[in-house]
Amino acid sequence: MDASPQEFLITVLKRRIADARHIVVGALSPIPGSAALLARHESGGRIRVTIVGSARHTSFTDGGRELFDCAAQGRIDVFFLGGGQIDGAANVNMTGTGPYPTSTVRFPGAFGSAYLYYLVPRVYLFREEHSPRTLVAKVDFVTAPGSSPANVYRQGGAVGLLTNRCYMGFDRARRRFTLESVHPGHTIEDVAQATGFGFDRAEPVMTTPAPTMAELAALRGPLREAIGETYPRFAAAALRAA
Amino acid sequence: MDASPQEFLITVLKRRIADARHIVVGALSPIPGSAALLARHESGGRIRVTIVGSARHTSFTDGGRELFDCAAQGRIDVFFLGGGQIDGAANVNMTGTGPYPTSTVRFPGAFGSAYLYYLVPRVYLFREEHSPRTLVAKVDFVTAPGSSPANVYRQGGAVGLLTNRCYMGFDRARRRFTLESVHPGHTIEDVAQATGFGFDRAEPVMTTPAPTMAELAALRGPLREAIGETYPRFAAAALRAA
Amino acid sequence: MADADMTGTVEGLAGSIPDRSTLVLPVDYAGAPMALVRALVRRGIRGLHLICAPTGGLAADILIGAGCVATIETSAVSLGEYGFAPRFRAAVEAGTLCLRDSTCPAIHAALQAGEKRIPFIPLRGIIGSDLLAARPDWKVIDNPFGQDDPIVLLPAIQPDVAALHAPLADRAGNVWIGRRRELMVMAHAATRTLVTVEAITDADLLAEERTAAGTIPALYVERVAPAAQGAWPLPFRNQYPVDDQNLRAYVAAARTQAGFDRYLAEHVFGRQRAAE
Amino acid sequence: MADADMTGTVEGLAGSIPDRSTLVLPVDYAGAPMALVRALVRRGIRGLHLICAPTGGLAADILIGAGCVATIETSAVSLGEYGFAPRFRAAVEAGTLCLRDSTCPAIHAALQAGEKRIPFIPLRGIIGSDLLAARPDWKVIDNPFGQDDPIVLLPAIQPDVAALHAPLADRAGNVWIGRRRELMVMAHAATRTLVTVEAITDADLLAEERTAAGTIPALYVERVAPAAQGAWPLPFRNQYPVDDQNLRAYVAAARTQAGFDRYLAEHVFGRQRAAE
Repeated sequence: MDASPQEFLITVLKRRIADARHIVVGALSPIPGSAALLARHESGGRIRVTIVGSARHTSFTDGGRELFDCAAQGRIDVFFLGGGQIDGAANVNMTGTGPYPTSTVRFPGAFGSAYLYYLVPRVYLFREEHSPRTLVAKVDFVTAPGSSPANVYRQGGAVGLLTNRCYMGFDRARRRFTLESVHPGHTIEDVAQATGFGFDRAEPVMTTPAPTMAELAALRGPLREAIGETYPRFAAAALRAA
Repeated sequence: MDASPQEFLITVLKRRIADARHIVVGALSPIPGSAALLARHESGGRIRVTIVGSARHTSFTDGGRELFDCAAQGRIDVFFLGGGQIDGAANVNMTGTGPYPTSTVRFPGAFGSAYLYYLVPRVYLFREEHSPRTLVAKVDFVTAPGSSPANVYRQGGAVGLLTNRCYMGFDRARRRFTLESVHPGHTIEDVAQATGFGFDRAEPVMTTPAPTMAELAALRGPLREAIGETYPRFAAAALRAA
Repeated sequence: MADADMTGTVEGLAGSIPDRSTLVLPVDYAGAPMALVRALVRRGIRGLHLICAPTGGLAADILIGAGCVATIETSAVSLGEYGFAPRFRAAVEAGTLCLRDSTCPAIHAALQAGEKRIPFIPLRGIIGSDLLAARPDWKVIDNPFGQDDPIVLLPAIQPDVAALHAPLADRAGNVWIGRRRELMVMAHAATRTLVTVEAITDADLLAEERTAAGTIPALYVERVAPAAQGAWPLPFRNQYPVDDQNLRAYVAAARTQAGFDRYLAEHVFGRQRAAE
Repeated sequence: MADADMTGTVEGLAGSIPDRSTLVLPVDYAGAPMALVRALVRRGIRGLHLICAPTGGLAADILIGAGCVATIETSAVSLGEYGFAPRFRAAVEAGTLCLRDSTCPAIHAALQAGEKRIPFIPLRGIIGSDLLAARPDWKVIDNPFGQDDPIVLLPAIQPDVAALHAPLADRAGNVWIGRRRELMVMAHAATRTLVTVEAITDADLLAEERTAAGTIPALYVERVAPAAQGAWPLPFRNQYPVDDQNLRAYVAAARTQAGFDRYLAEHVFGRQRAAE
C-alpha cells in the first residue's frame, strides 16, 4: 500500500512513543495526534492519550490548568512541540522572526511550550518543512530553550526531531542533534543542505522504515473516525481510502 | 412569649447582620448559623447564607478553598468567630491555654480564623460563656490577632462581641471594646466583674432588646427545619415549641 | 440576590463593559462569547486590555481587527485548523498592538492567583525563554525554600470583566459549564462576570449535586443573556459544529483590513437587526 | 491503564500504605474513609504524618488514639456537635504528638501548591498570629510586587498518599465526588490516591459531561475498594445520617485510653470478621 506523506510521518512518530503511559498532544497537531491515537489503538487502550481541546480524548476534568499541573506531577511522559524556527541546540521559536515585538513574521505564540518543554520527560520536536528557513543556526527568539543551566529546575526536554526528510535524536548534555535516519527518497546530503545548523551523524544513518500494512489499515479503518473527530480537515486530506 | 437563652442571642446577632449581602457561618456555630438563617428569612431570600459543611446552605461549588478565596475577593460581608479565650484587644485564642505546644487545655485549633479575621470586613466575636476564664486580660496564644500594624494587609476584623451577658462594640483603631448593651437580668457591674479585661462604656449603656413575637414565631416555625437540618441536636434543645 | 431575575440582553451586556476594561475571554473551544464580541464591535468599544485564557482565536482576532484592543495578554493567537490569525498578525507586525506575550500555564496560574487575591504565584519553566525579557512584570527570585534555585514569580491577573458563553443558566444566574473549569477560575478572578447562554432553565442548577458540580454559582455572575448559537461561527461543545464556510470566508477576507471590514459589515453589523 | 480493573479491597488498600507515610485525609463531612481508617488501625500502622484537609475529626482522633500518628498537620481537630476530640486533646496535652498547627486556607493553598508542584505559595493573613512562630517552615517575605508589604509563603504539601471515601466509582477507577473538589486537589497533590466507595458502576463516569464534571479521573487513582457504609459512623452526604448512638459512645469512652481501647475492641477489631 502506498502511504501518504502524513501517514508516513504518523507511523514514524508512533513507533517512538509506543512505550509511553500517557501522551499529550497540543492544539493544532494532527500528525502527532494521529500518532498518539494509533499508539493507543495498538496498545489495546493501555496508553492514555490526551488531546488539548478535545472533549473525547481527554482524561481531564479540572479545566485548562490541569494539563500543566499534570505535567509538573510527572504524570505525562510524551509531548510534541513544533515551532516556526528550531535551531541546532533545540531552541524553539514559536513567537516570530526578526526583532521582537514587531516581528517580521509573527507566529501564533508560545502556547504551553515555555513550560512543558521543561517538565515533560520526552518532548518530540516535529516540523514537516525541513528547510534552512525552519531549521536555523540560531532562532530569532527563544520561546523555549533546548537546554538549561544545571541550577534551573528541568525534568524534561527534547529527545528528537522529526521532519519530512529525516529523524534526528537530540543529546541534551551535548546540546546537539544526531541524524539517525533519512526517509525514503532523501539522502544525507539532501538533509545537510536543507538544514541551517550543524549536526552529527549516526553510524550508520538508517533509512526510515515505511509504514506497515497493519499500521495503514488501522489508520484508514478504525482510527479514521477518531482522528476525524478532532482533526476533520486533516483526516479528509491526509488519510487515504481504506 | 418567653425566649430560650439561645433564641435571645440568635435575635440579637440577627439584628446586627440584617443589612449584609453574604453571611458565612463556620462549623460548630449553631447560634450564628440560626441568626444568619433568620436574617435571610426576613430578607425574603435577598441575603445569601453559606454554612460551612452544609450541602444545602451553600453557594459554593469549588471545594473547601472557595470560602477563603471568596473572602479574599471581598464577596463575604459577615463572619463569626468564637474562641476559648478572647482578650480586650480582640485577640482570639482557639489553640489552647498554658505553654504551647503542650497546652494545659488544648482547644480544637485555628480553623480559618488566622485568615478570615483579616479578610472579612465584619467579624462578630461570639462566646456564650462570659467569665474571667473566657474573657481574659491577655490570651495565652494569639491564634488570630485583633489588630495588625498598618503595613500588614488587612481588610477586616472584629466589629463586636456578643456573650450571654452583653454586647460590646470593638474599635479597631483604639483596640478597645465598648459595652453597648446589657442583656435583661444582668447589670453593668455584673459584666465588669465577669470580664478579665478593661472596656469602655457607652453613654448610655442600653438594655438589649428581647426577641419580638414575630422573630420567635419565625424561628420556631418556618426555620425550625432549616436549622435542624444543619444543627439537629441544637434545634431540638434550643428552640421552644411553636 | 437570590430572588431577582439575573437575565439581560447581549447588547445590554456589551453596553455595560466600559472602554479600557481589562477583559478576559476563554479559548475559542471553551466557550468564546462570539455574539457578545460582535455586540462589543457594534458598540465601538475601545482600548481593551484583552486577556486570553490562555490563547486567543477568532474572538481576539475580530476585536483586534475592529480596533477595540490596545493591549493583548495571551500565550498565542491562532485560528487552529484555519491557520494564523490574520488581524492579530497584521497588528503585531505593524506595531499597533501592545503585546504581553505569555505561556498557557502562566495565564492559568496568574488567574488562580487572581482568584485567591494573592499578589503573585511562582511557576516552573520559563527561565531561559526570551519571554522573560519581554515581560518585565515577571520577576525571578531565588526560591526561599531551596538553594540556588531560581524561579519565576507571576503577578496575579485580576480582570475587570470575565465574559463567556455557556450551555445553560438558571434564572438566579447560576451557570452550567461542565468540565470547563477555566471558566470558573475566570469568574472567581474577575470583578464582574457576564455570561451568554444557549438556553435558560427554570430549574435550580444548584439543587442537584450532579449539575451543581459543574456550575458557576450566581454569587459570581452579574448578568446572563440568552444567545442561541452564541458561539457561532465557532463550534460549541456537542451542540453545533463549526460554520466552515464562514471561517473560510473570514480567513480569506481578513488578510486585508478592507476585506476584514467587509466581513464586519456583513456578519457583525449586518446581524444587528437579525438574530442578535 | 484504561483496560485494567482498578478495584481492590479495603484491607488491601490499608496494607499498601507504609508506616511513616504522609497521609492526607479529608474533613469528616467531605468523605472520611472510616472503613479504611479502621483497617489501618487493625493493620497496626505506625508513624503516620497525618495531614487533615483542612480539619480533623473522628478519623484523626481514632488514628491518634490507636497510636498510628507521629505528626499531625491540621487547622483543628474537633468532633463537631459532639465536642472536643478526646484522644487528640490527650495526646497534645501529654506531648506525645508532634504538632504542625495550621489554618484552613493555608492547608488548602499548600495542597494547591502541591498540585501544581510549585515549591511554595503566598497567602494573606496569618502575620501577627502565634501560629507563625509555631511553624518555622513558613516564611515571611516582603512582597516583591509591593512595598513594605510582608506576606507569608507556605511550602507546598505533597502527600505520599491521599485516602478518601466517595459515593461512586467506575471499574476504570474514575471516582465521582460532585462538589467536593478538595478531594480532587488532594488526589492531584498526592503521589498515590486510594479510594473507598459506596458503590461501583459498570458505566463510564467520564462518558457524560454531567458526571464527568464531578469526577476524579482514574489517571490519579491507584485503587478503588467497595465499602458500603464506608463513612460509618459518620454521616455521608444524603445517603445516611450520623450514627448518633455510636458517636455518643465514642465520646464517652474515649475520655480515657482504656475506654478508647474498649471502643476499638468492639467497633474496630470486632468488625474485622463482620461487614468489613
